[in-house]
Amino acid sequence: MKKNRTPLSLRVPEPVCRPGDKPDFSSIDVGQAGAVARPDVTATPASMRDMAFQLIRVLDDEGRAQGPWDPKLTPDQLRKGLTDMILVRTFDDRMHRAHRQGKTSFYMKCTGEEAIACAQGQVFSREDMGFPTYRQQGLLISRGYPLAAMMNQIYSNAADPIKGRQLPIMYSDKAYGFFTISGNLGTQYPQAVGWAMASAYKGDDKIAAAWIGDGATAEGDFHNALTFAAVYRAPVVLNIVNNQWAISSFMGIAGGLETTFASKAIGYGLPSLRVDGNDFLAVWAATEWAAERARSNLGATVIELFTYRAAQHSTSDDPSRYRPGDEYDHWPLGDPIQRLKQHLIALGEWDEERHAAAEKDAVEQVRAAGKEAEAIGTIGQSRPSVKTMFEDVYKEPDWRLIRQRQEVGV
Amino acid sequence: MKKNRTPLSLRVPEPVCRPGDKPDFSSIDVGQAGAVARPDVTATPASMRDMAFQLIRVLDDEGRAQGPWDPKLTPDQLRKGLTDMILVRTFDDRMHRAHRQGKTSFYMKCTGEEAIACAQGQVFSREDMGFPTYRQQGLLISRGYPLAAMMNQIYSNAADPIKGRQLPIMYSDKAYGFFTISGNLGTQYPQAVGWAMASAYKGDDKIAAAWIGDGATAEGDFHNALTFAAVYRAPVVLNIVNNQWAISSFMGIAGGLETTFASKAIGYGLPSLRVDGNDFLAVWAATEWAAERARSNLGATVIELFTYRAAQHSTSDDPSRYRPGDEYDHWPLGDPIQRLKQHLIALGEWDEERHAAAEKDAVEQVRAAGKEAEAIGTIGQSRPSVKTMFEDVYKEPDWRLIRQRQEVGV
Amino acid sequence: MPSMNMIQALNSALDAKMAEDPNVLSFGEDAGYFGGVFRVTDQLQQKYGLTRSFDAPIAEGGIAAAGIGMAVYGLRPVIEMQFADYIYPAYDQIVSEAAKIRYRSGGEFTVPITIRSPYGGGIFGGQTHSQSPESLFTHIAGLKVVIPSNPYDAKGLLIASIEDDDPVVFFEPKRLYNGPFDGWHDRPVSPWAGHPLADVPEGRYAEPLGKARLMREGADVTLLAYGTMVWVSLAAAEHAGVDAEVIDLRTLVPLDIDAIVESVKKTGRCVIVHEAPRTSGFGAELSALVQEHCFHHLEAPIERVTGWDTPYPHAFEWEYFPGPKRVAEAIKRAMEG
Amino acid sequence: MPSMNMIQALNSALDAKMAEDPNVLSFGEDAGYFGGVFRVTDQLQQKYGLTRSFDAPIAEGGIAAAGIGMAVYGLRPVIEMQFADYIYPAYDQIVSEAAKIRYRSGGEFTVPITIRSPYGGGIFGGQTHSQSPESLFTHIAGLKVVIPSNPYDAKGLLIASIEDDDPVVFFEPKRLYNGPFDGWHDRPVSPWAGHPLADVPEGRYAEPLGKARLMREGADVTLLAYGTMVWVSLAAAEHAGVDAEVIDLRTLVPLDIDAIVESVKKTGRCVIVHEAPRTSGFGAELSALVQEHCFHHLEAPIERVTGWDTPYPHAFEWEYFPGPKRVAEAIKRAMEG
Ligand SMILES: Cc1ncc(C[n+]2csc(CCOP(=O)(O)OP(=O)(O)O)c2C)c(N)n1
Ligand SMILES: Cc1ncc(C[n+]2csc(CCOP(=O)(O)OP(=O)(O)O)c2C)c(N)n1
Ligand SMILES: [Mg+2]
Ligand SMILES: [Mg+2]
Repeated sequence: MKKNRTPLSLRVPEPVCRPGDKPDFSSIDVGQAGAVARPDVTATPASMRDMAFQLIRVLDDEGRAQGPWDPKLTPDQLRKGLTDMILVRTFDDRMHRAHRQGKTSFYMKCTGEEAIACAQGQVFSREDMGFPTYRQQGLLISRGYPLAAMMNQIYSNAADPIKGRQLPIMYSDKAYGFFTISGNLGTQYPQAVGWAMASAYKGDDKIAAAWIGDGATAEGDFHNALTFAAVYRAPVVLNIVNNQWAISSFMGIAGGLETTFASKAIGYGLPSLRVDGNDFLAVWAATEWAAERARSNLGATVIELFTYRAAQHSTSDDPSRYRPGDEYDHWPLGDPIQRLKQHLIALGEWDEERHAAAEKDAVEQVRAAGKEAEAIGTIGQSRPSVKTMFEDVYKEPDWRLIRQRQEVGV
Repeated sequence: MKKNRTPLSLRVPEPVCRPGDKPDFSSIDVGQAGAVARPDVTATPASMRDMAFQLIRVLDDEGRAQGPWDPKLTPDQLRKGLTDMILVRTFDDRMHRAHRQGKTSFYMKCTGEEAIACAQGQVFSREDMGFPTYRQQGLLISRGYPLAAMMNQIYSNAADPIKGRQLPIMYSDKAYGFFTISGNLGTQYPQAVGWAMASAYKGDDKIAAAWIGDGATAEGDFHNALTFAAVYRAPVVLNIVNNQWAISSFMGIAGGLETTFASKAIGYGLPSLRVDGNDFLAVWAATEWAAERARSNLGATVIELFTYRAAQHSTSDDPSRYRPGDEYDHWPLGDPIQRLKQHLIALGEWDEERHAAAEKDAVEQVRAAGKEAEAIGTIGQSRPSVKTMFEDVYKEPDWRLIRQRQEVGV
Repeated sequence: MPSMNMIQALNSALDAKMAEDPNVLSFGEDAGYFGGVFRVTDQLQQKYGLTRSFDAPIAEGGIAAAGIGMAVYGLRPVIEMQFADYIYPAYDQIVSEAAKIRYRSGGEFTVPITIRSPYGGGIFGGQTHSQSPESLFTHIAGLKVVIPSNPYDAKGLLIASIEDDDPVVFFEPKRLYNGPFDGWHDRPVSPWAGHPLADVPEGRYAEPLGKARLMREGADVTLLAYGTMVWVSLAAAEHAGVDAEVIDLRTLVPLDIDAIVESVKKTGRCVIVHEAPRTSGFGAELSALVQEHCFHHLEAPIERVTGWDTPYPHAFEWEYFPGPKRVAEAIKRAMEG
Repeated sequence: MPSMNMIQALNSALDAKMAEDPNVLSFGEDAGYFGGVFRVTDQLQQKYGLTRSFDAPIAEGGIAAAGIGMAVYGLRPVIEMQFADYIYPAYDQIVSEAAKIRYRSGGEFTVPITIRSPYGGGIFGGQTHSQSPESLFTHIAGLKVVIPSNPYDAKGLLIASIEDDDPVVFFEPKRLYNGPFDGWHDRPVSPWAGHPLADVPEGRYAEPLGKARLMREGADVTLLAYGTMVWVSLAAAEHAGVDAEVIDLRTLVPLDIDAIVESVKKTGRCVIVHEAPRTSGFGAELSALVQEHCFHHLEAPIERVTGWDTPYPHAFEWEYFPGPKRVAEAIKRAMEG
């Protein structure tokens, strides 16, 4: 038996840059817009494994739509996408400020990732069920969910739709196809598969979609989701939002140096697409492909959405402690809002003036919603009735909950 | 948004044959002996993804060693392999009978899978640590572990090395590089990775090996093991024993219809080999390749060992209830003992007489060990002292255990 | 009325519900074609089709999660955990998700799932086929925990669990599958056949969750038990020659506190019996509740007879198992005060 | 002697052990370069190198399993579970493996791992950053469970845990990281600086596992608490104006039963306080033990003051949290008998 001559050593991956270093994305190959082929939705997973190692991009550097993945959206659809993204970013900024002002205990932005949920919120319908994490506020906003209701949740005030039960931003709304967000990473992923299995079991036509972060793909739930999706051919779209960071850990800690996240699908025999997540058109087209596949009873697709977490992880985080402060500026896939704006302008369907007006409108909408929510109250000023603390544990409270409620005197 | 025209339906995989059907392996492509290329151990995982979809075979139908994976073993090594396998099978048969005779409460055979542990027990050393499941008795036997000690464990008698604590066949022996078997499927897999990480952390030269069944690859532990192995480049060989059955479930329930088990490595950026598990030479060669890779600080390899569970799952099982009784006879990769025997005979290093003698010798060895163990006692006749029940819960018992022991009066 | 053992009764419960409600389906490891390693789901696939009773990958967490997703959709999945000892990979999904989804969504999403699992010792199953993890679930707000001790209740409680709109963890004492085992492991065991509680009606009926069953009326001491320990307690009472009242709790959550309190107030003495290890077992909760509710009526310390604070030791099953002798001794201690 | 808050004291414990024992290493989510979301492992990577304090994938089960494998190898890994609420994916590895490997291998393989995890409420963390799952671990034979309440103990107990040859689950009351929070959330909070128990020696020292700390001597009633509830209990005693004896259990397993029994025999009254939900919380075990050992000395029912049997509700933190008022009421009830 051979023995190694040199001693073994433990490898711990490190990002290329830490605070103080010059940002460097030279190791990342983003390919060319329009370069990746588009298989038929009926293609076998085995025939399209290479999709996991390429990047589907539609918008080129000049803002033109290129190649077979161009979803050919109408100008109205594009404009809606753009204004939705603007609204999401405006909402995020406002809520982030609200945290500084002590109006909420917590907030999480999705800055730089707006294209994902805003596009996908349109491709999936409200009858489908989305199983999001905490950075898909764009699903709600792009579907016209009342901003004030989101704020009521964030403020845990008397009108909080989920009765003050959860941390800010943990929305839940069945009517909008938005499953209750869990604080436990990953759990929603196999649940989405189960939900999709149920739709198939019933012979219905609803599909499910789920989102997970690059970091959370390491959870066992991710594995369970893909196994069950493949084995039972569940009509579900499994999105991996690879924003390259998990709080302070870079994607290498989740295995992202070794291969793409999209390639994880291969070991389950699932098809996967790897997509420029900052390209509204590419996200739309890939999602449409996967949704059609699911609706055609061909089963699940994994989509890796490659993006960058531009903001801090949450209001509790300070990214300058673990990555260069200006890293986002060097990130090659740019900003989803800027890119769609450029495209619309290139099409002659938009201009700076309309953009400025859209931004102003977004601020107005957020301000109006803020007024409405703040009139009810921000955190600590207003909250649901204390007796609701003992409700919804079970459909009906048992004697323990009744007595405990009595003890609180409510 | 498009809607599917036809209703969705739930797919539940079914094996080709059920009891009463004619066995049919026509969907399985076993390729040709010698046909698969052998990459250098320094090859990048990305360059060898196709290995996951081919089957490394060395022994052809005539028993000749073919191609680049021939490990070029000496006749002595081959004969040891053969006699080890014979001994394992003989031991299994005897213990299975012992169960019928009421000498043990439980037993599990590895019939048809002997090549795997018997070859790998030689490639890995006792200083390495094996993290087995319950079908790697060949690791112990090929290393000359006292058969009587195994029987003492199976009989839970006074000489049971693990003091009657575990179900029969849940061996544990540190000196033989054999980690305590867990009843919980899959848990050993990421533990092996941690053990390997520790060896690398210390700058030692020991590597780890782990085994998991096709069925158990669905556990979250499998995912954790591969993630950690890839991220920390752990010196570990991760074996998947694909014997196509998990109790009554065929491998399709674990996702084996969709892709190969070896392909699961791709999504972690790990190299993988897919091997004819009934071919002693192929198993040896692939294992050697992976072990050398690990010892050279190049990290982990996944090996799928393709075989067939010829016997029942355990003494509690009756496979004729869920698969054709004669399925094994039609299985294209044959019997590992017959194939190595044929090879040795083709080499002129073995003959029927010697084979018969080896079989007789194995029976003798097992009989002698049986005498020794039965002299101590079979189940119920002999057991460790009852007071040991309260030992080894902690290094030192706390007051609860002392008082509980007193209550039992021992 | 047909006489059924517990396996048949559980199978009959599933059969009854699947016949009547297309939203009821069953899956688990080996639970489809083969009908489960204990045969509880036997023939359901053959009768209701591949998609209504099927095999699952060996991934308890995935099984639970898929079941939760289905339940959220509106189905009433019954999932099988092959052994309670293997429920831990599903623990997160059960305690963080199934238990909390109704609450955290403000009542909008609900999880009417039933999680069946054979549990408990006495079958020579060693460390990983003998565990009794019920208290790990009774601690979790949002879960119900049900443990039947006989075929009649098994069917009625399983149906009630399936019909319940909250997640139910349903533990089946596997030592009782074939007969009312009383813990005298050295005496012949009796089968269910002919036992009054094995008279199981065909079709649907439900036993309410949260109601204990009085198994034996008595004046001197209250024995609280569930699962296999109900029969051990009955045997122990006889062995001790004490006029014990034996209460089968049947559901641990919700607990029939009134039945417990009433009985202990009457007898003034209480012995609690379970197979799980002593420390932080459900007996601790019962003991705390009894002394909180009956302090001034107690004439002797509450006794707990439990598994030891060790893993389940294969060779020492009967030293570990709280058999009638140990229970009888505790009864005597309780009587002496 | 430097004054340290709990974070600094825990960091100092790791520093001391890593300096002296090359087999000690630390890893967890965000625990490497960044030093942990609560900064407990701050600067350890910078000081001891990349392989001795590093980040881990978001896979609590993998972290536990890797740690177990390392411990089996002979290292003394200290792993961090970012929040106790996220420990459940690791539950199987902890309870089926870490806890049982010594036993099932006949003592041949051992798992000297320390599993650190911030736990408990009072930080407005909502359902999934506030849980107190200690009783889910005290039920498991083979595990030790440690919960410090102050910087001095945090360091000494963490060092003892690392040096212990058995697996230790080490819960850190995150509400105490920066000060001895007494539960009066509407009053100014005091920092650790200047507190006698924040006088933390540099270098190695160990506090033995299994020894409680008497926080306040008293004659009238015994308060049993751990973690944040120690400070709440002290505040409650003062609020109630009762001469209470307050015992900080410090380790739940092994438990200092003698200290508990001695105190309750002296006072005849007992109030148990914990943050976890009431049903099957560790208070149940304590209550059962106290009545078993002190039945004839008890002058009043043992009281439990606990979290409610609900998930942890974000907006109702202070109604859920067992604050000094609720504890004081329980003390009064115990005094009245
Ligand atoms: C089970 C679990 N473990 C740990 C955490 C703590 N945590 C919250 S967010 C986060 C990082 C997640 O990163 P990623 O999945 O990449 O999502 P992103 O924040 O980048 O969108 C961690 C570790 C958690 N919420 N749940
Ligand atoms: C966590 C867990 N779940 C379920 C079981 C029950 N069980 C024991 S063996 C087995 C089948 C394993 O099949 P496979 O992994 O293919 O291994 P094989 O028996 O074929 O060698 C099952 C389900 C278990 N032991 N542990
Ligand atoms: Mg991320
Ligand atoms: Mg198998």
